[in-house]
Amino acid sequence: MASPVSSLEGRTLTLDRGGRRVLADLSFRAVAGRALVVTGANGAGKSTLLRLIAGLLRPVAGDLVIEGGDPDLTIAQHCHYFGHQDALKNQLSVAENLAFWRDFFGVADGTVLDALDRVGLARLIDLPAAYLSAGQRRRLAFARLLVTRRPIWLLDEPTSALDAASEARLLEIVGEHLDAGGLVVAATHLDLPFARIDGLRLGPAIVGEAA
Amino acid sequence: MASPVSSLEGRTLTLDRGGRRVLADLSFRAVAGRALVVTGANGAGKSTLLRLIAGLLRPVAGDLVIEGGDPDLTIAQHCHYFGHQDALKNQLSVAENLAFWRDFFGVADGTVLDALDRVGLARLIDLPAAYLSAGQRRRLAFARLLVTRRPIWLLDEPTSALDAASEARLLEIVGEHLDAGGLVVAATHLDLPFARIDGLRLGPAIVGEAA
Amino acid sequence: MRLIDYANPTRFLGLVAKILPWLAGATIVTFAVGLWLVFFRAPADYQQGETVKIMYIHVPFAWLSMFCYMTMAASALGTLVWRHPLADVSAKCAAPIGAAFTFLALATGSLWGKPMWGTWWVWDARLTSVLVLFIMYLGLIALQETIEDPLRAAKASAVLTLVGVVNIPIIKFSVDWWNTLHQPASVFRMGGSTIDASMLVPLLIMAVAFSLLFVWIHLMAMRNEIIRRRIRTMRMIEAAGAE
Amino acid sequence: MNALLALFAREWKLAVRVGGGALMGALFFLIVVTVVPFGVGPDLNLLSRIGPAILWIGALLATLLSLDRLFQVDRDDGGLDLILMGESPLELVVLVKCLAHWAATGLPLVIASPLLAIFMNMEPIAIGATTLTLLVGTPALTFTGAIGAALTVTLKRGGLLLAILVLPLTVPVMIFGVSSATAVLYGGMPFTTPFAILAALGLFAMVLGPVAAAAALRHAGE
Amino acid sequence: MNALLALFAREWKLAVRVGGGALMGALFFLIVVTVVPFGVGPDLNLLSRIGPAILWIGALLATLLSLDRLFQVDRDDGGLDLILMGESPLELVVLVKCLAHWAATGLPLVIASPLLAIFMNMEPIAIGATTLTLLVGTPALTFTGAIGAALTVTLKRGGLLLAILVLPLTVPVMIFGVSSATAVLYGGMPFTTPFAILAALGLFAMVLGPVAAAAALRHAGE
Amino acid sequence: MDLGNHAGFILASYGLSILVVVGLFAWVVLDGRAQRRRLAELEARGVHRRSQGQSQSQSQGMGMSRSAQPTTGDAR
Ligand code: HEM
Ligand SMILES: Nc1ncnc2c1ncn2[C@@H]1O[C@H](COP(=O)(O)OP(=O)(O)OP(=O)(O)O)[C@@H](O)[C@H]1O
Ligand SMILES: Nc1ncnc2c1ncn2[C@@H]1O[C@H](COP(=O)(O)OP(=O)(O)OP(=O)(O)O)[C@@H](O)[C@H]1O
Ligand SMILES: [Mg+2]
Ligand SMILES: [Mg+2]
Repeated sequence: MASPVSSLEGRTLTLDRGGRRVLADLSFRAVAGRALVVTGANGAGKSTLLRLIAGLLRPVAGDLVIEGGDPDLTIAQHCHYFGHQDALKNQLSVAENLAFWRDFFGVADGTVLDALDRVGLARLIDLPAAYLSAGQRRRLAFARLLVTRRPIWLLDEPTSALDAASEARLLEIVGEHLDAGGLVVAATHLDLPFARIDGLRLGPAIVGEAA
Repeated sequence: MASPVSSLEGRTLTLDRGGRRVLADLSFRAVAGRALVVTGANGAGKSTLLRLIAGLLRPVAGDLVIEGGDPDLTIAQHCHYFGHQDALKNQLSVAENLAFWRDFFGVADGTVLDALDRVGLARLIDLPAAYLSAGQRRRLAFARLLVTRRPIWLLDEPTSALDAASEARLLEIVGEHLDAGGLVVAATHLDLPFARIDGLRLGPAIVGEAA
Repeated sequence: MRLIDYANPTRFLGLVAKILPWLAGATIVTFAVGLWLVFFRAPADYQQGETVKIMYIHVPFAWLSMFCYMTMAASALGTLVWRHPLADVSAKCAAPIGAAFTFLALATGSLWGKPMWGTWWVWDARLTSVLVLFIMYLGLIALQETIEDPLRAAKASAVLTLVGVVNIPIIKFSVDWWNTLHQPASVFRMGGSTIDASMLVPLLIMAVAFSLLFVWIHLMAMRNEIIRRRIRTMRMIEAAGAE
Repeated sequence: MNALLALFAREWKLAVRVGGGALMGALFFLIVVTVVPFGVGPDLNLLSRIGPAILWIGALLATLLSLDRLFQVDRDDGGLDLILMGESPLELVVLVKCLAHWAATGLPLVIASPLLAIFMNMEPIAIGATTLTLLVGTPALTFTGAIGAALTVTLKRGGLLLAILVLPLTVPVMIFGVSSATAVLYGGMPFTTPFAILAALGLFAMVLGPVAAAAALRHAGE
Repeated sequence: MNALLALFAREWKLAVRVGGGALMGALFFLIVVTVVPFGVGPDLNLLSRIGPAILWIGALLATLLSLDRLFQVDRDDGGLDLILMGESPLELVVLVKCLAHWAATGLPLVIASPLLAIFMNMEPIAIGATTLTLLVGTPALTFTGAIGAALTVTLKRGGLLLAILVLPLTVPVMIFGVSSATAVLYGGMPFTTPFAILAALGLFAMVLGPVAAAAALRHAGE
Repeated sequence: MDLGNHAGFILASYGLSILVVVGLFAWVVLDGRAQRRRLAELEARGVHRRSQGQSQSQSQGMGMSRSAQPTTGDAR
């Protein structure tokens, strides 16, 4: 990571979706080397929070601040977002899919083959992505986080669809990212055995009209 | 269920996908009143097996046989398939979505309202499906299994995206189906606390040329 | 109360409730005066005879069809730049009215054209540009109706509205240019560039009357739309509460 | 039967709820007819001559534009899998989907065409003939287009060739449609001959389309 | 820069491998040109006169056919979210996507047009002029169409709506494209004036299209 | 009042204009009534916007288990 981020802070964030208030006055702080684990019931706003950090949604009030990092870049550009959708093209091979995102995200931090090896897909490198199973697709999507290092990882239910072995491997990779001074914000309803966890529990969906 | 099925048996099933052998010489037997839980690593062929039973994929060798059931119908027509996709149309209301599938699948076994009530969506009956959250969508998709009873339920990671309360409710409904003499074949990586379980573990993905 | 306070939909509704009766009265009175002038005072044109009476509605409709689009464009700016909460309500409600007025400009023009030009329709610059405007209204309505989420619909149609503004002068200009190539324009000109006061006054009064009508209908439609959105919100709340 | 009725009702609703669906086709048609004079010039004589061809091209394009995801949406949301597991033969399902689509998209086009023909300065008899050919011909376009829609669902890599084969199938329909409409204009040729062929093509497409599309869809899941 | 090159390469690969869209466009173009003579009758003179207009109308409609999934695929698979998080400005991303789309869809049309012009009995000079105007004008159509594609990105069956939104915006391009092509035929007017305006419109669309489409896409994610 | 030999066109244009304007007006009025009726229905059913009923909506509780009790009575 070129320019490490030491903390990511949300201050009284408020956000509406589809005319309803989903996050109200939410504050949190994620620090380098620790995982902030966001929990809450279905519809509590976990995914919404991650998308907010990723710059895909705009809050109606409140601020998002980072310490450290590259001042020329936005916060979103310090983040990798690993959500439910895999952004894979069925017509491209495994390697082509990954190589594109490496090039698109700029400075490469390792080869495509290494990354595929880490997630256990090295043998499938030339297969069209259409042929992958649910879990394999998810691992390929995760490999994207490895080819271009960005300091903040936003993981939305990262272990869903993964088998036990893959889950262990994913947790290991996340652990290494934390050890290297990275930040992780993860949304989940399962218990994720990360080493150093800060918790953030979102209340039941706040039901009300947008101001 | 008009014509109960007493067992579903696979005999030396072999299946290729994308030129590779995914299932080789697989045999299994699922019996009424018990859940056959299929486990295995990512890419082991769990979803493939379910889709094979559902008649969506054809084996290159082997047979699928049921005992009991309606001799005029194919095996697939005895099955409900509950996969990752929800087959909901955002433009239709909750009731319209469910009513369509009830009518399409023929003999109705209960009203739309009852089914929605079972999955806790009764109050949303007139709402467009677009307004539903991820968990609500999945429950609505599941309600489809209740409006037209078919004896065999094929569940692919049924609890994914559900929070704890919803999961418990789903397991309860599956339990009732088993009690009523139904069959369940479920693919999962999590431990599903069904009452009466038969296990089927698929080997690691067989990577190789199709014969 | 500062102007900004009207940004609050509830305040806005209160204001509308106060204004509407006055607006209704003013519209009806202006129409009465205008129509009386048109039918009992205004002279027949020496060239066109009594058909000139069509002018008193045709021209206001034509003006308003463009005015209404500019209202939408201003609202579009309000939506995209200032994110004013009422701007997209305004834009959305202006579209059907604009479409209706444009349709009437086309229809009354055609009805005037048949006796004057001997044809209902020619592919001439002005006519075609108005037809394109009509189509753009319908396209905007279709877009708004199709995107379910009102906020997203508002932003999409705001972008389209603004792009369309750029296009309007281009359409007019280029079509003029294109027209000279093939056949001489048959654009009607009043005998002389100025209109006699005996016609101009009724025309202007009718124009004012139609503008008042526009504002009246627009405000009522905005009120409906605000309530519609409240209902939508409440149904979603009901949905979430039901979990 | 009930299943197919329900399907028809649903498809109709879906088509209509996408932005007033039915109107959309007619509106699109209007725009095509508006654009042509911009290209060809405002010569009313010329316009009336190419009128039938323009209306037919507009109808083909409107059909293609709205058809191409007829099955894809169902495949993407998993509905196709469930349809395959139903008790209705897939051929009939395709037929019903096509009919609903035509009723929501094609029929409004046919209804709007006399009005647009006036814009094109066509004569009453030509207007009648064109509308009639469109009424008979647009279902054929829909059924043929359904094959293409089914193929786009299945196409992976090699299947491109098939797509090339489908669109040319619409050429005969187009040609006989336009020539029977213009036969009335020039009088060189009887109206009934090409019209009879058009009707025959329509019936043929009604069988071929669903059968071929169903065959393609069966392989879509694999 | 590298990012945009990679994007271009990927878009190109996708367009070529999926094919469906690109091919449908070219085939549709061919059908338009095949069908018009049947409507106009066998008058070769007339055909050569309206030839440029027909080619232009065909190109316009063919572009519409393939545009509707320009951004939709990326939105549906989540790729758009990642693109928004990249360091490349969204406007440039849209520009590059349009260019790749044009290279895969529009360019084949341009290349095919001289051949089709021969079908239309056009003279060499008119063929040259029409091809040149298409070469300059079709990118403008793509850029304008991109706005419609971005506006309808959230809709499942938005093809027709897209066409309705985009067609009025493409009218100026059509007018100047056709008139510079026909200027050569009649000689009444210099070729260069409308051609220069066409080129200017192309440049304008190249700015306006990406900016407006990017604005629409930014809001679509919310 | 004599409208000359083109009276038909004049009357047609005024008639059509009145028809369309009145139609537009009627639509707005009827739509307004329908919306207000639906709003009243919702309010009668006890649905509130946040500004009026925050605490109320939060006490409704979440999770499937709650709706295990038949809530269909107030479903419609
Ligand atoms: C469908 C056919 C027609 C359409 C779409 C149409 C459209 C328009 C438009 C848009 C304007 C406003 C122009 C501006 O403010 O710059 C206008 C003004 C006018 N039109 Fe028409 N028109 C049509 C037919 C006619 C006919 C047949 C006549 C009379 C023979 C006519 C007479 C006028 C007059 C006198 C004005 C006011 C001119 C001025 O402000 O200088 N129009 N029309
Ligand atoms: N695109 C959208 N438009 C409008 N509202 C939305 C949208 N997506 C989500 N919502 C609403 O926002 C709220 C929060 O959704 P979000 O996806 O953040 O929940 P979550 O905590 O991630 O739930 P889950 O555990 O199901 O993933 C929900 O009530 C949902 O209905
Ligand atoms: N559409 C397809 N075409 C070709 N091969 C496929 C296709 N889908 C899956 N496969 C291959 O079939 C094998 C089994 O896939 P399947 O989806 O059944 O796995 P799974 O056990 O469900 O895995 P997961 O736990 O990831 O869902 C995988 O190796 C995969 O690469
Ligand atoms: Mg979520
Ligand atoms: Mg699976």
